[in-house]
Amino acid sequence: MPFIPHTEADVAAMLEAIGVAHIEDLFDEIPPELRAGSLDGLPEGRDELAVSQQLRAHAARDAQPLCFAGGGAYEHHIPAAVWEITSRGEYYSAYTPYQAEASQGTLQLLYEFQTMMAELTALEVSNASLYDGATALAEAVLMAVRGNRKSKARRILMPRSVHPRYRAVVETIVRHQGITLELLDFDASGGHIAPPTLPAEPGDVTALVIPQPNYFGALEDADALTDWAHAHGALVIGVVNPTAMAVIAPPGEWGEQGADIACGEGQPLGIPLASGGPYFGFLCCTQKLVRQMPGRIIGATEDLDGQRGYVLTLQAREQHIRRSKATSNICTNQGLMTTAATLYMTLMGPQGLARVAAQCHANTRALVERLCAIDGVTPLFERPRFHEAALRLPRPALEVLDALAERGILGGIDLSADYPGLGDALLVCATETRSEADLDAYASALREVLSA
Amino acid sequence: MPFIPHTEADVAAMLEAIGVAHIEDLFDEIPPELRAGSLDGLPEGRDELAVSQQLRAHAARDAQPLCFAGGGAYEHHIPAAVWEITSRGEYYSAYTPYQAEASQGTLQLLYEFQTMMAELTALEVSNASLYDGATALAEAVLMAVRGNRKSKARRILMPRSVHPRYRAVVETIVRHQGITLELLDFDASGGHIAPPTLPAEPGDVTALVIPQPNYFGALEDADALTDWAHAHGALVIGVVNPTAMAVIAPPGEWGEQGADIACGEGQPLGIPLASGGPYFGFLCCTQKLVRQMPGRIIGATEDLDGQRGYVLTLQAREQHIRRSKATSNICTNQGLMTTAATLYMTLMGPQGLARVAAQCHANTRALVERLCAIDGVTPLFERPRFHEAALRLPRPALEVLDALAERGILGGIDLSADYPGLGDALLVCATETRSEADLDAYASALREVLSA
Amino acid sequence: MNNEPLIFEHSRPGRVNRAQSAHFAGDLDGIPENMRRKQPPALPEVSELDAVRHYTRLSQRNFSIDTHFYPLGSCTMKYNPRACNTLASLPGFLGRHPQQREADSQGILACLWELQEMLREVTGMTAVSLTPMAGAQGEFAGVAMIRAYHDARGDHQRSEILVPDAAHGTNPATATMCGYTVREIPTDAQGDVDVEALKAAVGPNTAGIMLTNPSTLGVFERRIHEIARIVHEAGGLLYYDGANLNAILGKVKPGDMGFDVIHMNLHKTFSTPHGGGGPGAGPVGVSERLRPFLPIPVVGREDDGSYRWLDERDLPQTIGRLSAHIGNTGILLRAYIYALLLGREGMTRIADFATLNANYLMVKLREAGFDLALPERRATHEFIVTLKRQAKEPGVTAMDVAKRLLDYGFHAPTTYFPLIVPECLLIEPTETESKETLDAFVEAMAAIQAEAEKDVETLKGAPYSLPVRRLDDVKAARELDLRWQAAG
Amino acid sequence: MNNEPLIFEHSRPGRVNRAQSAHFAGDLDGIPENMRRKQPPALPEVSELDAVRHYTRLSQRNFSIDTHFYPLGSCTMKYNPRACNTLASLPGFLGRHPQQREADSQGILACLWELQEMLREVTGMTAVSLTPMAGAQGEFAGVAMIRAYHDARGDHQRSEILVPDAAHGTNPATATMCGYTVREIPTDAQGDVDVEALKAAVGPNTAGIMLTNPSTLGVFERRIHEIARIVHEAGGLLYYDGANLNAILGKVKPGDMGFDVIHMNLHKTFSTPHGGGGPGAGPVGVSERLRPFLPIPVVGREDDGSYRWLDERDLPQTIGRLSAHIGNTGILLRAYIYALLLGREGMTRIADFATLNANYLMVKLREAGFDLALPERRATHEFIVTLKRQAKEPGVTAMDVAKRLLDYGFHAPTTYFPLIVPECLLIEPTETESKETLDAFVEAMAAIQAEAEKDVETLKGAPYSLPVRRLDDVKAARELDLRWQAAG
Ligand SMILES: Cc1ncc(COP(=O)(O)O)c(C=O)c1O
Ligand SMILES: Cc1ncc(COP(=O)(O)O)c(C=O)c1O
Repeated sequence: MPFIPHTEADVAAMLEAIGVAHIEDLFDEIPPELRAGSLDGLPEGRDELAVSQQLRAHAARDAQPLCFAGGGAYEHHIPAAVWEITSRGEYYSAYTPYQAEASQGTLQLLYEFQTMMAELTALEVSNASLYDGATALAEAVLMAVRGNRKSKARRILMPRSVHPRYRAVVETIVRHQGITLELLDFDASGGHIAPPTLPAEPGDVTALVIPQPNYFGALEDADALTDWAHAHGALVIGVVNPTAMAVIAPPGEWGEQGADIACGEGQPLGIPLASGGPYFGFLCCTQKLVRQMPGRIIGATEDLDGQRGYVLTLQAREQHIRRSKATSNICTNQGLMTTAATLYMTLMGPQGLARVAAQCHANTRALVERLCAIDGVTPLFERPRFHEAALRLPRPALEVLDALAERGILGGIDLSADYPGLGDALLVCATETRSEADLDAYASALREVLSA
Repeated sequence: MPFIPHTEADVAAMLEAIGVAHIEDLFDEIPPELRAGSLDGLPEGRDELAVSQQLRAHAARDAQPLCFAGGGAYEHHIPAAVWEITSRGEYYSAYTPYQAEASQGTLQLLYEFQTMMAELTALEVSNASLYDGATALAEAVLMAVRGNRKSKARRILMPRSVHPRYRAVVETIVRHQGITLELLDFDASGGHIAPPTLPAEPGDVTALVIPQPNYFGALEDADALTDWAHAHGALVIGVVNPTAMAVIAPPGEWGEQGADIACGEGQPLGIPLASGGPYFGFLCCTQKLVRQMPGRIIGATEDLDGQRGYVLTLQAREQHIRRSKATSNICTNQGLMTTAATLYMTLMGPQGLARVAAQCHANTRALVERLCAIDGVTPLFERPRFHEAALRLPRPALEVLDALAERGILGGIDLSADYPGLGDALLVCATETRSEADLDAYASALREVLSA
Repeated sequence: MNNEPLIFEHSRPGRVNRAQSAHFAGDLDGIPENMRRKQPPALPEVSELDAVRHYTRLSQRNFSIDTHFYPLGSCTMKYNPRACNTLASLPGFLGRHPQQREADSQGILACLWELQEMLREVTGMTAVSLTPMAGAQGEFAGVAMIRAYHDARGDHQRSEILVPDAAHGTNPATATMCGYTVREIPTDAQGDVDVEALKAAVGPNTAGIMLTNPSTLGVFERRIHEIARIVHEAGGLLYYDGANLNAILGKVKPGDMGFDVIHMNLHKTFSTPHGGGGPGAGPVGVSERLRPFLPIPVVGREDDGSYRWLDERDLPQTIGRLSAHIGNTGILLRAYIYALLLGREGMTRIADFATLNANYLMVKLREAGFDLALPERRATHEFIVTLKRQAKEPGVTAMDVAKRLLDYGFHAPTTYFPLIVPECLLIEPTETESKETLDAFVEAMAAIQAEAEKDVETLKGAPYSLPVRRLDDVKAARELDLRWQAAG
Repeated sequence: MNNEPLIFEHSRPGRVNRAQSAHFAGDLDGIPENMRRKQPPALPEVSELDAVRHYTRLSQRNFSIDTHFYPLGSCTMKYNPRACNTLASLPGFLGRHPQQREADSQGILACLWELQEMLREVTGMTAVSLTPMAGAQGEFAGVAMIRAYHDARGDHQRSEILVPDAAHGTNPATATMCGYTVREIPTDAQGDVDVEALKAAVGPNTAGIMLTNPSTLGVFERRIHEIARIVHEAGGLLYYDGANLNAILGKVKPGDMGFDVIHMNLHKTFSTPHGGGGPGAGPVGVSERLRPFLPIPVVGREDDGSYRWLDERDLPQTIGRLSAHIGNTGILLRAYIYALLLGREGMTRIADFATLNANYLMVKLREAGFDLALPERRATHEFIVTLKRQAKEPGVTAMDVAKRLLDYGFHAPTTYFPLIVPECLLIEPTETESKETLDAFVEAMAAIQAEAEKDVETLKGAPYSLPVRRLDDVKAARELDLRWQAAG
């Protein structure tokens, strides 16, 4: 029996010990009329050989185009050591570290992870992960609502330059708690939130969300926005790309006081694209807000002998203790992904991560240059950017993407679905994994497509 | 610096402690005229990202045909757990277990491996691996020469039905020690050594080699051959396929007394084809011959507290102790491969391995049936076989193999190079990994090729 | 010699792991100075060897299924087949960008669609969405669908969700997140929902009830039909917390019990790894009436056999998106592979042997002198031992026993959950453990009991054989130390 | 609780791991009864969980580079980059049958050809064959080529190979396998070959000499040119044991020292893993005059840039084949990847930092009160501490120190090799270890020395903190127990 060790002798001995004749008898408390007939809809079980062949066929079926798409999921080089260590059974097959003494590996690693994320965002504390970047933003919004005691409005300013899917997820998650998400439009020429257009008297604002870089790759005036928000009693939530944090000013250093909360998608930190998940969300904040944090937090402490050790702490925030009054319902998080991210950040170090960031930036710039040398292709926004760019095309983006796909190229993301007002627009990205030759290949394919 | 942790401060402090100014000074005992100019012939170092891309390109360059070749290297299903465990750093990056107390993992595993190999061959003891099947046979021959005290002739009977490459390797390795390898021809209709054709008065024979199955997949009359050899004072060396051992009579049970030595290629036991290596050779023998064994042997013993533990034992046979009088010069063996093999055998168990063997047998039979339904294709030998078969073709095998390769099929191994006398002959094999559809694909490709 | 320093303590300024950062030529042209970072983040500066050695050593400081029996009740710590990891990690799956065209994604979509179908079959529900990323997010999706259902009918007064007092904490927390108030329903002495109390509680305010069956007490809720009737008659819907599905696979289908919506924990029942905390996956299944509200995306199959994502255009009443992409796809793949390996017979066998193991272990522990929380009941896949008696005399708590078990080489069962049983150990052996392992666990428990009778202090001081002795939780929460900081 | 039973003790008759053996339908038709096996082999019958748990737990009972500093002299235990494993395991490499056509093997052949070229460059030899599967097999190939060379010239009287007394055991053992008698050459007080003794030994019987340089004493053989001249003038050839190549990469090329043939240990210098004993790879390089005798196959490149195997048709004087296929291809790939990662600068840096680390550690240990075997010499990549003094008083052997080091979390250096230095520890830190690790090792050595002075028995009883205490080698050899057998 696959994965079941019982021999016939075992079963007989166990049934005898229990005092029943058949395994079926153990289900005698289930009302008979409820008993399921069968699972005929399922296939027959197959051995590992057969399943391997089937999965290999499935995996081989899909094209593997040269990737120039970003939009929150980036193809970065992942050092081999990351997953060779992360998939070790002791990490892979452990549960949440409830028994701290038997889980010092995971706990110390998470404490190190928290330190690294706090460093990246320049905030004081980090939790041990949330599901993904989008839900991290939702939790950040909820946290801001709880944390901004002065605001009564439950009103969040949400720029349209925030990832559209993130906005959709936030909407799904916070809508039942009487929270208003008020959209802020972006500047038509810069693609960013232009501080001068912000209302002088915004009223009671609970928090302002600042994406950095924003969905279009444009850099926001984070300092000015932060100061504006704080001046009006609003908390500041930064949604940031962790790779960017190696070179771009981090939320903790925005404006006079720094942002209050930072969150984002951890995928760039050593997590494969993997068709969209699992990734992980990160969430950092000021010390002041720590009791509003959702999710696991690891703290250092001492054992009976005074030796240093690590435990889950501030559990009184969490659902298993506080139940209906918890900061969130999250229980299982994305632990293994943070393991990989911790290894990734360790292997890159501050220099390595900065080089990745700089190379992504340079590659995307070089790509934009090449593409915009083609007739009818222009940058959509004039604005400093990091690592991603929105382009205007002379033809509908979907059509162009289809034609590029025929040529083995994933040319980016069509912006027209989420931003119909932008016309034929495409979001492109070239990470450090794209070579000069790759950029040339894209440019010549696009030229071909547009001149067809 | 890749893989070098030294900071500038470290280097300065270390040089100061040593009392030299530059690292170069540490090489001052090397005569200056010997100092190498440079390594200009080497490429510049590249980072892991660049090297990964280069290797992926290399790996993708070669065809991955549907494999019907055997000839000592077989495509078997390898349970995923085998290499997920084997590549754990504690196995992967350890050295030979010289410090037993710090190597109980490897040592206990090897003790288990020895037990399993002894079980498979039905002999009393096993060593902890040799380089591959071919060198294992060479060592078996040397061992027989040392072990057969009654024989003075240093004369080995070597059937031509033994893998031709194995014979070549044995020749390379034993030729300097005054050993004669005397070829025994095979029966033209059976492809096996026909016992009646053996000389009644063979003279002083040191050992007889018996392949089971032989290179053509034919099964030898191992019982009769063994008894004949023993009757004439010769030792018996079995060269066997370990998968076959699950269902075919093992060397230890051949004839009245059983073979004295068994050796072979361990690759079928969980080792990927990997272009030819690393595989591992195994070598088992009777208790009587254990002191003639080459290579590492693990033994159980006790520690200071009387607890069971494992050590390298009988080291007095080995080069590091006995030097020019050692049983062999082997030092580094194929440890990691035996780790994989131990996991493989454990995961398969006796039933699993027997099923693999039976399925290989059935698949090859089904393949032969399909192929021999094609005009001009016939079995070369009429003889019970296991798992591999020699076929006669109506056209030169190389030509046919080329045409099959165009169709994505590795159709087997051309026998004409090693056995010109056999005419247009092909060695085919279908393991348990080949499906009915695969067999059909081969048959229809061959039909197409031969009718072209 | 037991101590493993923090990775930051291995760090030295200027130590660069060049293989990972050597040859880039990029600069930051175009990014204004004031937007740049001034001080680099203090990530560790170590060599690759430092990193590998440190995290390899840390890993060895964990208990895990791969190294220890791990009978953590409610968590279903069964063997995670390695093939699921290897196959889900095929380059064709790992390298795929989530925005790759549907036309170029038919392989992965086929896998996900088949998984959806299989989950429909085992749960007896009408439709499934795979997108929730864990049990709690599945719960959120479920309760949000209940809300959307009532709202769509203009039934806006329903403000309460009923939750048994034995429920997992995520249940009430979820109800709150969905804007409901939570009303607790007590449990009767037999471990069933107190039906009289339930009757008293339901009414026009009842949006629904969240039930786990088998319950977190490790027993099957026998009056489930009656409960369903009561709630349905009051206009409420039934939510099924599928965390304990392992116990009843192929035996009862939640759909047949009258549930309207259910989540599954694939990281329990479908043996995807827990990864030291996650990721998991919490697909939801619904009955016909909740189908319009399913979270998107859902995989659809066209008549020509091709697959595509269904989104708000297909499901205009959807509760919306729960993640930026499709959720924890890699986990879904692992569950799919697991389901293929087990198939129809294998699924039923899970329940058979999980139940056999739990009942055997329960009987053996009772024989060894331990008190059961519900001695009259069959165990399902798990059961509860209570140390109420021992806590009085000789003064040994569930925590003490848990910590001492670690010294014996066993992970502790779940402690102090469910909250309504004092000094409890919730024990779930799972179907992948052998009789010998269960017997060894009973022996350890008996030995600990004997130790307790001889000298309570031995237990109070446990564990002794791990990298640390018992850790001070109170100090951790009082003197918050949540990150490393360079001295000085 | 420290004990991990044998896998056979986990076994139960009839326990079948069905995921690995479920659905085959094969039978043994056509195989006569008398050729079949009667009793199945007693392989373990366990579940997949049993297997994974057992071998995961066993792995934790190993020291390894990934977990511990492992300064095993002569073995070059440096970091094994994980990328080498990952990339050498790409499906395109792992799935390839060795008999696949050359036309369909250009990717792998390109890698191997480039590796051949790189090895030529670093060694300064004329041609390289990759086929030997370890150092010792490389030695065999080398000495066999020496023999083939003399034979080809009709020079049949040369029956002796000279070997310094400090040489590794594989050297004399190899000479014997090639049919030579071994004549030992003593070492002088400075650790160099005793040149006078060498002069006395060479003659018309001399087939060649096998030298390691840097020698196994951890010093550079300074009079190598003179030695080469002496041996060459006598008509002998020079064999270079490349085990210590790590020390001189990019600094001296064996070809420039006058060697005719050399082997390399890729599992040392090129950082392929040792795998708990192997596999390794021992490519050989030769000067022009030995090129015709190279073992086959060798990778050749055609004018059109395509690659093919050279065999006996190309090299009719070859010493022949050493393996059924091309040798340990997967190891060669790892070495190739490593060489690409390091490149030209990286190769030279290896020697720089291996030498820096060794000299630093040597100085620090001397400061800590340890005696060096060759206090007047520079260390190369390794050096020798002798405990001769301590063995007399207080009676502490190299073995005692080695075992006690394990308790301090360090693998022991090589002990009792080379045989000519009493109570020796041969210490090779390698370039991938940091100063902090070396400092910690010195501290541990100093602490052990202090322990020895206080109470020798502490050391005699070591180790204390490992799964077993000190093991009885004598008992193992006397009461041979080489395999498990079912009781009864
Ligand atoms: C009964 C029960 N319900 C819900 C959950 C929450 O599931 P998750 O941790 O996947 O969010 C759990 C998890 O432990 C559980 O045991
Ligand atoms: C100096 C020296 N020569 C030769 C060898 C033999 O190499 P291998 O173990 O690869 O056969 C070794 C291995 O330890 C060695 O150190």
